[in-house]
Amino acid sequence: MSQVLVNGLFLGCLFAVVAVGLTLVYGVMEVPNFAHAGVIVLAAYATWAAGDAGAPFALAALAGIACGAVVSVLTEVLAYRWVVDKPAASPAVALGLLLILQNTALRGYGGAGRSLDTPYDTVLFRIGPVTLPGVKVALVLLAVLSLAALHLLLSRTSLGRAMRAVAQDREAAAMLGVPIRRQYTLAFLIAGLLGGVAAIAYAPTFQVSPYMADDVLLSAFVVVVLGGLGSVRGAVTGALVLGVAESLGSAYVSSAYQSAFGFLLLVLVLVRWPSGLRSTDARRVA
Amino acid sequence: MRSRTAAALLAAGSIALSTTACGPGSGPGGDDTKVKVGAILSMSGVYSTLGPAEKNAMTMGVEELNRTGFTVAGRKHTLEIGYADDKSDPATTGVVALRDMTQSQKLPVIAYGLGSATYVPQLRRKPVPMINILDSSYPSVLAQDPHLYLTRGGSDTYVPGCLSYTKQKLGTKSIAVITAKGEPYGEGLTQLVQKSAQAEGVKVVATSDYPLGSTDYGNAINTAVAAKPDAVYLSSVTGVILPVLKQLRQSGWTGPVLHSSGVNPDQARAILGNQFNTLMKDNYDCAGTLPTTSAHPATAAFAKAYQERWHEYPQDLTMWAYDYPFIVAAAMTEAGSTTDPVKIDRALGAISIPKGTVSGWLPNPGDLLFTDHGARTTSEVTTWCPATQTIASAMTFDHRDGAIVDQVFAKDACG
Amino acid sequence: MLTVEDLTVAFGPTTAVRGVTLHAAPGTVTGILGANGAGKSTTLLGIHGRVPRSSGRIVLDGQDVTGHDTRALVRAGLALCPENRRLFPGLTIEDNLLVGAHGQGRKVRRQRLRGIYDRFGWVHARRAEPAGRLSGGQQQTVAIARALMSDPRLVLLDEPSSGLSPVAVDEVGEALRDIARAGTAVLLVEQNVRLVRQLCSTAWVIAHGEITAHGTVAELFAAGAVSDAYLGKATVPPDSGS
Amino acid sequence: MPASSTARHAAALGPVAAVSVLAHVLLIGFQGEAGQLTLLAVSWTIALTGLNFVQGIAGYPSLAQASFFGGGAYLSAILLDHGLPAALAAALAVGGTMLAGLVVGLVFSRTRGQYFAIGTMFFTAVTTLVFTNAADWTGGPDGRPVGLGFPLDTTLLLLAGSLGLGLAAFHLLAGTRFGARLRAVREDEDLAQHLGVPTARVKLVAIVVSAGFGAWAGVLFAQYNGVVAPSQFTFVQSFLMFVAIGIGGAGRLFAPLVGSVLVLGLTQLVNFGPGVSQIVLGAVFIAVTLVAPHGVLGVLGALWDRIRTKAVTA
Repeated sequence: MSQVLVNGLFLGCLFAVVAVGLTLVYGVMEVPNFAHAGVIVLAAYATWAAGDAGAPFALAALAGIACGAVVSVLTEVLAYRWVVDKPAASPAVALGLLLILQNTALRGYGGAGRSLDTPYDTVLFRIGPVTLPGVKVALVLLAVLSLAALHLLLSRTSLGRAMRAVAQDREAAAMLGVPIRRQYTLAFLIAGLLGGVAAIAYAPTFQVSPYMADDVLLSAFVVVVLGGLGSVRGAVTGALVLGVAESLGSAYVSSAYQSAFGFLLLVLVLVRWPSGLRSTDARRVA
Repeated sequence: MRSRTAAALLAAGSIALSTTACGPGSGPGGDDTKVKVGAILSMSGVYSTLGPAEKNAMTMGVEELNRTGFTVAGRKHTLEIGYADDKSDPATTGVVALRDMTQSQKLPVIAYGLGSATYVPQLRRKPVPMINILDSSYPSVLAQDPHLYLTRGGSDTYVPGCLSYTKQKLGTKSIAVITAKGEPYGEGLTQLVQKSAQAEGVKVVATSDYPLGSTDYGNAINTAVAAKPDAVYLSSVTGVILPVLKQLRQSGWTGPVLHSSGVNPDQARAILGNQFNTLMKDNYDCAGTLPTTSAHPATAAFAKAYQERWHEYPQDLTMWAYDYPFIVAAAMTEAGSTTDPVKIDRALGAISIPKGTVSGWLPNPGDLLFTDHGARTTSEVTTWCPATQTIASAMTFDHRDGAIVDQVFAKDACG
Repeated sequence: MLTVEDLTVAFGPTTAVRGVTLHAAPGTVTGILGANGAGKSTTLLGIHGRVPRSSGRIVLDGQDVTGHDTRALVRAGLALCPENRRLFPGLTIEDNLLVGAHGQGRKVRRQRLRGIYDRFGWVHARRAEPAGRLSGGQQQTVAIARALMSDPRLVLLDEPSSGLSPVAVDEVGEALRDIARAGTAVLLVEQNVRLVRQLCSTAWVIAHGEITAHGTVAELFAAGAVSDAYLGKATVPPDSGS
Repeated sequence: MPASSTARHAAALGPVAAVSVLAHVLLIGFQGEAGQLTLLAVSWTIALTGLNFVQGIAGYPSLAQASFFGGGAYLSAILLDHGLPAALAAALAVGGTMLAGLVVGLVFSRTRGQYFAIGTMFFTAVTTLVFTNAADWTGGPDGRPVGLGFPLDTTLLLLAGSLGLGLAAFHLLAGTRFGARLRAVREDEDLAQHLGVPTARVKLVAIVVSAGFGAWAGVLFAQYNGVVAPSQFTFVQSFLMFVAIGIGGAGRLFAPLVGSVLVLGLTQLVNFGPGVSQIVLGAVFIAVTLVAPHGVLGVLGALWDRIRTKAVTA
């Protein structure tokens, strides 16, 4: 049981890092960023390629995170920016971008999975009956560190304040002279950095492949809706709840339907609250 | 309203245009002496560890066959293989390729790797003999349609070797099984492991599974390891089980790992990464004999030639793929036809082991290659040798009437 | 000193504001009066670059700021306090104020914050509360304070009294008088006649998107220009007041 | 019926009949890969005609259509295996899928915009999970063979006939009060609700109708293909269907046909190597969304209008 809960925690941390990137972008720009999965994939491949070329892991990881940031910003500059006034068009653009990013990975590296090696691959911690593989401990650490950094950025800096203001009332922020476009880019930059962190945090436990982030992205969207579109704090809470729920369901009901438990949760929430747990009017990036 | 008409015509026109652009192929070709047959292989996708190696081997087989050619109804012929990629998805891409090969190109024989069941409805509409060079799933693919042939023994001929070997050599008394759910080969293996564990008196202390395509096997691995087995068996093919092996080792399991995936050193390195030698320690693979470990001189010579030409480790399936052209040639000679699928189908059941083949088939009663549409080779257990970073044969055996026979142990597998 | 010349704003085929020319002097509150839909708010938004202008020149203290985007206008000293206050309800009061000084250095932000707190003592006491919890009048005060955080030479105010109790309206009026007395120009769009009479020295009357009258508030009321404008009858010629 | 109305119907239904006949000719004439493309284009057009109500007229971004398509295909295959007559199996498969559509509608028709897209996307993700994992029924990830209930000739006739009848039904329904209400939902849902349009019920009906079209297309696709597999009905397929409607020109009669042909042509025909055709597709779709929000038919319609006006004024 405790091992299942710990697994749920690992899963929750992964969901949190991905979901916070999604919710931030949604909060600021109202875009359901399906292409985030593609950002994660390219970041993972960048890390793998740098490692394969002989770079030490830390350097390769930084390359991966940087790649995630660059790709994410490019999606905003080249595509999303142009549909900001047409919210109905954004799901379509998001999905088009996902196709492009995933298949760029497929084109560049083929469909076969590749292994991402880390220095902590074979490290293992044991606490009573619970085993903590090094890669998963690293995942939790990376998640906690990056989310703490984001929290500081949002609550303590002028940029973060402006971003929260834009998420609450884009027009009012614009009237006060806050440069809105820069906030869009910044949101995508942060989401991309988090996507890069997610990639290096969990690729080592599995494989780098063009479709590695599909399941995670679906679960992260459940989290975003659970936590309220645009709410960072809600996303973190929702991620932990969903991680534990999926882990419990997978351990005690059926592992094959792991992501369906998240869906069930989503349906229950949407039946009761058709526009998510928090309505978009009160959405906040905080 | 006229724009609507125009749109309809435009759409209809573009269907017509696009379909003629890639319309039916030119058929068997003008050169009478050249015979074209088909091969549907997994060149990309999850099973892309299989297709390219199969194609390499077939290329070698065709070249070797065509050096002398083969005679049908008194005329010399050469062979050509038309390849198609099923993208590891026979039901979607493979079936289209099959329709194209049998209906448009009218090819008389098709070789393939995966997806027997999905081809059956199409075979009902347009029967043609299909030779499987890979799929040893249990229950056998041969039960699905009378036009299917299998060039190797089924899983039931080699899985019992795993249990027999580990019990005798490692003292394994209990085992946990982790299965890729919904993957037919893996599910068949799990059934067979349970059967032969019972026969050997080995206890199956845990069975767990994970959905194919999932990324976190934590729960399945925990269930297996928590039962404290002497060994863990992983059910499925190379590309699927190696990521599980990695997480299994990462979770702290240091005991023996058994499987029937036919993993070779190149794949281990590619999929497991730099740590592959550590991760592969204490690893046992029970499957058909490998070209590299075979005692058969023709097979060993093929293994060497393959390695020299393609600079990669020959998997077991390469020998069956290499032999495909020879089987086709023998059947066409026997049938006296290069075009009639019905005659060739009948002939396949009547040919003996063709000259020039390298698989080292075990002779069947009546000296036929196929008995009940199946051919058989010896099975073996291989083990990983960390010192040389490669695999070596630990035991060869055959399986007859539900019992392991002709067991031969290697003295010191890793030398 | 703000001078607006020949401002025209069109949304597609409909022209909302046509050829508006007006000015506002420092140290005074200048009113823009007119009926609902006459184009008052559009004029403010047009000055502030929030709606596309098809013609017009905007000069602030001798500097032509016509081509500037909103951000540059705010930097040049033109602040807008929008209709319905538009505070960020989830942000604290202090954060709301700080967004008003976005792009300024830390030191400048602190200094202006201190200025606001000196002027509105209760704001300092409640600075850590989410702005959404304040009453309407308090929100309006914070919204004005937020506009002041950019240290403007001119504040554009859109309907500050709407939805407020009479007591709250008086408080807002008091605050605006203070601001004007400190030397800032205030351009006020307002429906509340009492507030206009209390605050404004001069006013411009708009009807159907055009300026129809200008003069001191007392003159305009005496001439009936205001009541005509509110009733939708724009009979007074544009130059009659000045 | 007034003469102008008759002319309007004739102008729409004439081309529909022509397309239907042409589809039959192509289905018979082509085999192999060309045959597959034709099959997909025809069955997608039938399925997308249903989607054109929800996404096209009402403007609701539904990503559930591939699961309805798959529902019809799988259900009919399973029922045929249980020995039911082909027609009954097909009818039950369509009915069952419409029931699933009703559930989807009840859950999600209260949600708006992007919540609707996310919700229906999840529905497809879950049906794919079921198709993949309920191996006893569905054959698992590698799919299952389909018992051939109709002779091939009948299947081809049904495909071509359904294409024409489906489009005709769309044309006629779009002109009824139901169509007007769907348009009202698209224009301004709150206003429509205010004016007494039962928006939730209208959306629900549209979703159930789209499920029916999708399921029937799935039945026919399965009959021709002889095998169904999860990969044919994934969230990506749902997305491509969604894209097809957008590219074609949401809400327009021939959008399903034009969209299917363009999307399938790009994915199946243009073989630049693995992945590239998908990249091109993604880029084309983004470009169409940005440049021509009313799709190819929208652009053609506008061009035609301009030419006609010029001709009149000249």
